[in-house]
Amino acid sequence: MTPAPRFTGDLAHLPTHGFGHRSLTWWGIIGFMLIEGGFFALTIAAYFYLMSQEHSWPPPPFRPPNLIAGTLFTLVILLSELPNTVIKRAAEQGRLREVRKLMLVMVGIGLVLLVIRGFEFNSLNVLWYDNAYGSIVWALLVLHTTHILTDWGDTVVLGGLMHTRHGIEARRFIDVSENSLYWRFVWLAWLPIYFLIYWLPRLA
Amino acid sequence: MAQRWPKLVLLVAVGLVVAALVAFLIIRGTGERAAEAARTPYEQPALAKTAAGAGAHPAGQWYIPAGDYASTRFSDLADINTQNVGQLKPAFTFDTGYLKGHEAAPLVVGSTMYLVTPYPNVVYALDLTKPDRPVKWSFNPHPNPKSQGIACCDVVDRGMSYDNGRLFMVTLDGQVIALDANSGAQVWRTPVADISKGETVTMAPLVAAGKVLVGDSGGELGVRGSLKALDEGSGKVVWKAYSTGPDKDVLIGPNFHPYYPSDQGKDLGVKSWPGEAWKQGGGTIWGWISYDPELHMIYYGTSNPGPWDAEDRPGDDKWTAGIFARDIDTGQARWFYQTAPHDLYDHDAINEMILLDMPVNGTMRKVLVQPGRTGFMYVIDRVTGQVLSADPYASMTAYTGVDLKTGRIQHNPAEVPQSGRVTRGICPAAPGGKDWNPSAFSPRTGLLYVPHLNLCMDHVYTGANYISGTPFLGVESKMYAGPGGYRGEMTAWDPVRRKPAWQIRENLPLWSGALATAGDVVFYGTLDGWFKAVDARSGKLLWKYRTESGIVGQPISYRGPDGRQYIAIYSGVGGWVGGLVSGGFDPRDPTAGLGIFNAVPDLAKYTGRGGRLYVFALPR
Amino acid sequence: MTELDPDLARDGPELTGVELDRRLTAAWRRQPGLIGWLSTTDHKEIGKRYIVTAFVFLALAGVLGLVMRAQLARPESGLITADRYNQIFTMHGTTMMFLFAVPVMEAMAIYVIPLMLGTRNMTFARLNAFSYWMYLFGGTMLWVAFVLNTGPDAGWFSYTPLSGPEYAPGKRVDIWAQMITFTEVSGLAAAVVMATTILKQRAPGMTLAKMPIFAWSMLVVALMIIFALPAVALDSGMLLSDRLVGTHFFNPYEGGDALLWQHLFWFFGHPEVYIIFLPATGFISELVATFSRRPVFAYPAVVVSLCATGLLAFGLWVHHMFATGLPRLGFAFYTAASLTVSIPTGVQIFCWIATIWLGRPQFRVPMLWVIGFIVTFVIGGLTGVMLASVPLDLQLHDTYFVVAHFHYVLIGGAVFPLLGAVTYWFPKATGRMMSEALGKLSFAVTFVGFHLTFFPMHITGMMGMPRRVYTYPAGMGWGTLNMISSIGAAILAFGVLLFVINIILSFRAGRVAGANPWEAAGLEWATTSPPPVYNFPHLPAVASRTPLWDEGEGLPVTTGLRVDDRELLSVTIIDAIPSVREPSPKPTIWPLLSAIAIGVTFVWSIFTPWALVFGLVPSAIALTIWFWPKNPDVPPEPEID
Amino acid sequence: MRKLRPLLACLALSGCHGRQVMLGAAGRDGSMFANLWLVFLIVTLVFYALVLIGLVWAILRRREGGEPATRTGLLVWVGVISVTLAGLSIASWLVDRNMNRAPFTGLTVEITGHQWWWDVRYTSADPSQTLRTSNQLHLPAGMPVRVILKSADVIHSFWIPNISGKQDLIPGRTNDIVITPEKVGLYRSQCAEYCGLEHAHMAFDVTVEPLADFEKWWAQGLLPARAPVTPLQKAGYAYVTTRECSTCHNIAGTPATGQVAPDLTHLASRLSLGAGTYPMNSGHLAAWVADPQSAKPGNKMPVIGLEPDQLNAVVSYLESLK
Amino acid sequence: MSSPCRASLLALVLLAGCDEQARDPRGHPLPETGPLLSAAMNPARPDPRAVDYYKNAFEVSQGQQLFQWMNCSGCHSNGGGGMGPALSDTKWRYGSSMADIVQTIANGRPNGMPSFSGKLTQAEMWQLAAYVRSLSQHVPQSIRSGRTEGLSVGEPSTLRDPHPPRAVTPKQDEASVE
Repeated sequence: MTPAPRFTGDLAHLPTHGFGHRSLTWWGIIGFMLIEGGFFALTIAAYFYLMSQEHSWPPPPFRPPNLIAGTLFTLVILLSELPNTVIKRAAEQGRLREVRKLMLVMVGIGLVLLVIRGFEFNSLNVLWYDNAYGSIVWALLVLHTTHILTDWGDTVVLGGLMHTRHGIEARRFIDVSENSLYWRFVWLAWLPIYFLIYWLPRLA
Repeated sequence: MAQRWPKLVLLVAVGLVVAALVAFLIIRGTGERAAEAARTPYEQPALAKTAAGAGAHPAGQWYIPAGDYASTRFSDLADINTQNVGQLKPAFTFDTGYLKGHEAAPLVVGSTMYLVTPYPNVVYALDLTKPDRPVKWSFNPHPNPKSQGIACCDVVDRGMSYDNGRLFMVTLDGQVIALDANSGAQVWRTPVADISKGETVTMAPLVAAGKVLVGDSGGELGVRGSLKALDEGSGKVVWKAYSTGPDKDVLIGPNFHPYYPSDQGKDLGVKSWPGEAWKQGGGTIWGWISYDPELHMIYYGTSNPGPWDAEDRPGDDKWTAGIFARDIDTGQARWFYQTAPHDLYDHDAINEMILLDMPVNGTMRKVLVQPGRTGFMYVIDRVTGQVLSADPYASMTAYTGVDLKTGRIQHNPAEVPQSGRVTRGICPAAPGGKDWNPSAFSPRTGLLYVPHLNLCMDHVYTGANYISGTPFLGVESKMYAGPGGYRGEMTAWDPVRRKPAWQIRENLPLWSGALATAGDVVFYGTLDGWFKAVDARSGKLLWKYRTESGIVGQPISYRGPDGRQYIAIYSGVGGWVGGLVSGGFDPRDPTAGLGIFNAVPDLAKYTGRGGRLYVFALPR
Repeated sequence: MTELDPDLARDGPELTGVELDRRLTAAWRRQPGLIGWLSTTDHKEIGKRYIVTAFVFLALAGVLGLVMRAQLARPESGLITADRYNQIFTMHGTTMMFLFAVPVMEAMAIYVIPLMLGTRNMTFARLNAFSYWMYLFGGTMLWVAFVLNTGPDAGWFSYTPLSGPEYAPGKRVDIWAQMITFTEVSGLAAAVVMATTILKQRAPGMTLAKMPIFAWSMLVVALMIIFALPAVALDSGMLLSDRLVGTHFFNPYEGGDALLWQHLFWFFGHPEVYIIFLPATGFISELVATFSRRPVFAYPAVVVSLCATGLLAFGLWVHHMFATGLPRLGFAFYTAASLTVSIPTGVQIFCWIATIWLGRPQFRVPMLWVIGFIVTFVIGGLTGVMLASVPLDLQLHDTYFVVAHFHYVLIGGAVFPLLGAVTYWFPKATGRMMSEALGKLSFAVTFVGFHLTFFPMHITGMMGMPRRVYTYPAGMGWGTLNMISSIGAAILAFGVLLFVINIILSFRAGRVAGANPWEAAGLEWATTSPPPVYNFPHLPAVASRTPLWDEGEGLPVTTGLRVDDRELLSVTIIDAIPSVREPSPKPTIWPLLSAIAIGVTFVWSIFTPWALVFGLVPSAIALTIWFWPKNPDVPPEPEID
Repeated sequence: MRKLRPLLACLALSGCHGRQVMLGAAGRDGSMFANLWLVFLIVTLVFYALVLIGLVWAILRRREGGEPATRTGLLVWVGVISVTLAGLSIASWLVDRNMNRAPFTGLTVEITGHQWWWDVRYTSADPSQTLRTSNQLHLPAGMPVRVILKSADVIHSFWIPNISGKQDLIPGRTNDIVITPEKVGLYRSQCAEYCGLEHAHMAFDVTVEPLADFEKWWAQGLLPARAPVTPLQKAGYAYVTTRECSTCHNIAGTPATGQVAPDLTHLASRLSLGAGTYPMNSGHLAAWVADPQSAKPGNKMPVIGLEPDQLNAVVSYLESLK
Repeated sequence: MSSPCRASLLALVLLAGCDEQARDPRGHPLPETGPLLSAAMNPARPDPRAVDYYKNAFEVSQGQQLFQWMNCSGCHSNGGGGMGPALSDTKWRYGSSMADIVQTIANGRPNGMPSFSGKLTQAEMWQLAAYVRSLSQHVPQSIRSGRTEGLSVGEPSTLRDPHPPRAVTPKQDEASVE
């Protein structure tokens, strides 16, 4: 008993891809950013909850983390937004060569960040099994590191992809654009964490 | 503009350099000034003096670990002085053959030196007249090996006493033995402790007025502490005073006149405990006893109450963690002052009490001074038991002060431990502002030389179970360096002005006793094996010598048969904190050793085990 | 209009009917055989698997419920040991909440929503498949562990420190916590897919204001999942790391706190109830409209209620913690908030009754479930009002009164609508009607059994029986009531069994259903039963909330999507104006392989944290291949100009 | 009328008779609960009736039209619900505030929850008057009692339904609740938070008695355990105070000084055994000592495997601990 | 543990897991201990039933509780030692087998370990012995726990690898001159 079709419109003229909110990928990324953002927010809430359980923060005899590695990381990740913005723009304008070149730069930056992150773990002055302060500080850093790692992996794969013949496909530019969007989320999420790990224990 | 920029750069550059220089000088300058201040001799108008009658001391000899009944550890030998101490050289050494904590003080009587080792408490008599100082005789009392597992914090022995041709020693398993000093023959042997109940003996007995005074150890095993007076000649127990229980057990009678109302009342040793908790209430006597021959009174402190978990024993827990004054003949208590009523942190009151006569608010008072484990320097009228002053000498968060009206210590509510939830940053930690290792007093400078600790801790109560002969604690604890990051400190305390004259920070906790000499030199040792001599007036380091192991002993000074002044010290790490190395424990467990090993996880880097006597003298 | 390629890569008046079906089928069908079956990305296949799996878990957990009732029928019964009982009630709750209730609602939506919206597949179809596999693996792990005497035994909310490393030795609780990880990954993936599908893939003209209420409820639920599930995933992650690598999140001895667990858990746990309940209200709205022969009364009010419930659900979590000694001052707020949440529910109930009142109700089987729902659920809602009051909760909390309350809410409020919805959409999925007679019988038996089981529990609770006890002493006066409950449970089980029998019989020999057997209004009824693999030959366009009632035979359709490749239409969010033709991914085995790699990593990481490092490699490889574009086996897009 | 109301509630839910029922109203909070409960019950019943009436009417009506009236109806409905809920909120809040305003009390009892028994300590300003017991609570009628709640292991919940609502015992936290028993009688309390294997067997008896009786009980509780008299008791004493029993249990006045299991000083004077598992009598005592894992499997008391004569002696001694 | 070993553990764990995870409140059948001092307890041929204790998470956890309650922790802390020797290191004065440890608990040892014979039941001693072994990771990795409900005890047992036990005679350890 299927109703007979009554043709009212034709969609053939529609484009097959769109950037930003016109893209389904964008919505997917937004969804995952909400989820990840939720994780960060809740971990931060847990951080403050645990902080409220202690008289001093960090609890004695632990010293606040050393600043150098974390601050360097923050500077590099902030600076990485420059190439990131350029990539996003280049992708949206379909400039393949530029995208290819800058993706490699981003892969390099990611690598540098991961190395610095290694030093960060070493500069926390506390281990995760020492006390709840150590646990939550490590949790924040590990949580953020997984984001760096996954986005870096994504960048590596996508960077490789852009250097193949698939690179010319329009959809790949959307992927590059969304990857850049996600990177923004990654460094934006870092800023409060940087404050919580490195500065709050000094101010509190 | 193009013309001006080099000038501008130059200006800025010069400015920066100047600023940096000034900043450097300021920083350096303050440091230097502080250091300079510490090196200037400390002057004071009115000096404290050793209590009249209690400072008597055989010339150039060392009969009891504290040197004299006033516990000054002062040697009136002045051959070694601030000028020449830098030339000190080892004169001879002697290996004891044991590798546990060597906390004892050597004794020198005539031309013989007497040594006692940690468990198995072997006694050696060294003939000082011969160049190689041979062993004249040795004596092994063969204590019960089981006692090793009951000794709380290493199997130490803090020394012997000599009187009237006899040496009086104790064994870990609780026997008091009198030896003939010439032959090493046993004269009598009296057991005073029962290891099946957790009782051991580590303290140095004190001989005075014909009595051998011995307490017990085991405050961590729920023993009921007591002080025994044995007849010097026969070894019979003359009197025995418990630290908990009914008045008749505690030897509280009509002559008992404590200064503060909270110590007045009948059978407080029972009533200030829940149920029968007093039977396992601790209050052992394992530290030092001072004696005032004029007043005929002894002074000693009682240890922490058992268990450590204070929630299991609501009340003041009399007569633990306090100072008793007793008549030496009858043992009857004269007064009592509780330094830590309802002790929360293992803050015993067993530390040495130095008997002084000194001006307090303009009048001369007969006082005793105790650098307490609570971190307060107590100045107490030794006639009445009134606390004249109590000033913090160590890092302190646990207490806010001592109320001189009621005598009660004031707790910081934020640092009261609880069950099930950690309380952090408690200073001083369980070993206190200072543990057992005794201070020295020099009547020449009027200063007290206090080797002490800078440790804080995390503490939590877990509930205790009492099984006879096993630990009775109910806590978990974790200690660490206090504010500043250093762990030990040598403080020269001016009891009259109630403030430090100078202080020396030590990386590791200080666990050795101190010695002051008439040459105005103060000796002490460190856990990394350095034996140090500092200027008694300024604290300036004059000399140091690296021994084979960490020093936890008590230095003494004597005049040898050759007429020279010698300084003797045991080297051999151990004791509670040093047990980490001597016992081969595992510092990966932060709660090990009641939490103290966490404060010195690096100790093995500084010292290995050892057991050797070092004797120093100036080159001939 | 553009001239098209003579090959006619697009549908339209020129390409319709059988030829269109042939081409679209060729483009959308998957490979036959096992590999093809495992590779599918079709929302209908995934949805059906999801539903079947969820019902299997329902049956398993139901059996556990029966075992518990058998044990509790008499005081001091020795039927099963305390240890087994504790595992059983934990498994019952865990399975029902995490492996049945939430997944089954998602599953129904995965099947129905694209049909309702008039699209060909869900967004991120492979993610959708991945979501199912993760769910399957998580559930399987839990049950295999249970069979091997390693079933979790700390209750479905696993309060620390009972679930901590010292009081829950072994791997039992780790299994529970890792099951959470599996279902959270699955649920979050499904939620993202769901939200994107609902927001971007509606039929042209289906503005937000014309969206079916069920789609609204799923949109709200998807967003709730996105905001709530991270809390429990974080919580169980912390628990796992406390147990495995010695962190101290919940250890008060080292600055942690046992209540941190409860805060995080209930921040998820309370919305969780609404995540289960809101789709059910969506079902009810669909059913009520269809069987009252009129649109739901006060559509805007219902939609606002859904959203309000979703929002308020996040402000109530503390009412699970009234007895924990938190500052009492704040409790008044949570009481008020908890009571407030009954306003939107009250509005919905009013609207449904009003719809019946205003319509011409037909009492087919699904409608019976609706009535059963209202009669039952309202009791649960009202006992919920009691539980929101601090003084009452302090007595009623953790007693059988609460057990009665949430079974009224969850069975009455979610399972009854679900069974109605299954009956309702069964013809769409299978092409056959379910038996009315058997359906009525199963409804009646289930309804009676349910009330017989759970109503007495209100009284046992008032008489002081705490929940989660494996036995109780004689002489407490609880024996008779418990016996009644146990008998009722048997009847309830029999009712559900009848329902299953009905499904099996009808699946084989039910009356053949047409495209729209209930004469309903939604787009899902505009295609054949069961729908073709591509759902709609031409994408429908809508102009009202009840297109089939309003347009009758002549449902308007749009044309222009490719027929030689998988293409979806994405529209603007609010007005549903077509904006982009998005390609839809083809079937592939890699979501399954990725799920296997990640699943192995998860299970392995119960035993050593290094698993996360070692497992990263295969997982990354699988995911990379999943995302790597395949050689296009269709010609590139013909140029249009 | 006042007396009628609880009666009404009882009829609705026959929950007022028994030692562990919510509507027993044997305490201050319990009475307030019963009244508030009645208010909620009536209100919710009215609403349920409204819904059912609406539903039946809607089903029976079957005609078109009336939409505008229904819209008004919706608004009225929302208004009625809102006002009622506001009313209930306020009622609930007032009762809650009233419950919290229990008068200051001199009597403080400290209860520590263990898997699966209750350690009870009556505190006193005079520490020697501190009374320790377990798995029972004696309370003076009419006097507010502050109960301090701690846990030694996992979360438990303190709940005497006849007298008051619940309060959790949470490790690392100290909770308290003020309860005011009003009616003399015997009640039962049971752990209300799932706490592991034997959660079902974690109860204790509550005796509410006149103040004088209570004080007498306290004074008796402070006395050390009775000395054994008969040879059999003496043999039991010898076993209990030196062997396995003594490592965990405390019997005041004897060498049994264990602290990790229930205090046994006046065991035989209690009403139940094994934290409410068995009623106290010699048969159950023997069964319990012989095999504690039979009635309460998983509890922390091991099977010692006593010989029959040892068992006789031990039970005989324990029975004498009145 | 090597990586293939981990993998096989993973594969086996669900099958082998049953025994490790079981909880029998009555305890497992007691291993043959005979008269405790008998030579029947040959460490080279350990009683197979000992496995039921040290390869069972529940028994180990019961042992952990007893370790606190029976004041073992007062001397041995959480394995690091203090009054008594460390139990978390590789040095075993009196043997590392289950039977040896039970022997130590039951009869005590001459250098201070008290005897618990008549104070604990046999099953409790076996549970304790299982926990004692876990302090030096000599129980399966899958039944160790990450931490205790107490102060941090350092690096989690789950992350440490067991080292082969090393026999140390008490004589040497005492470095006695006698």
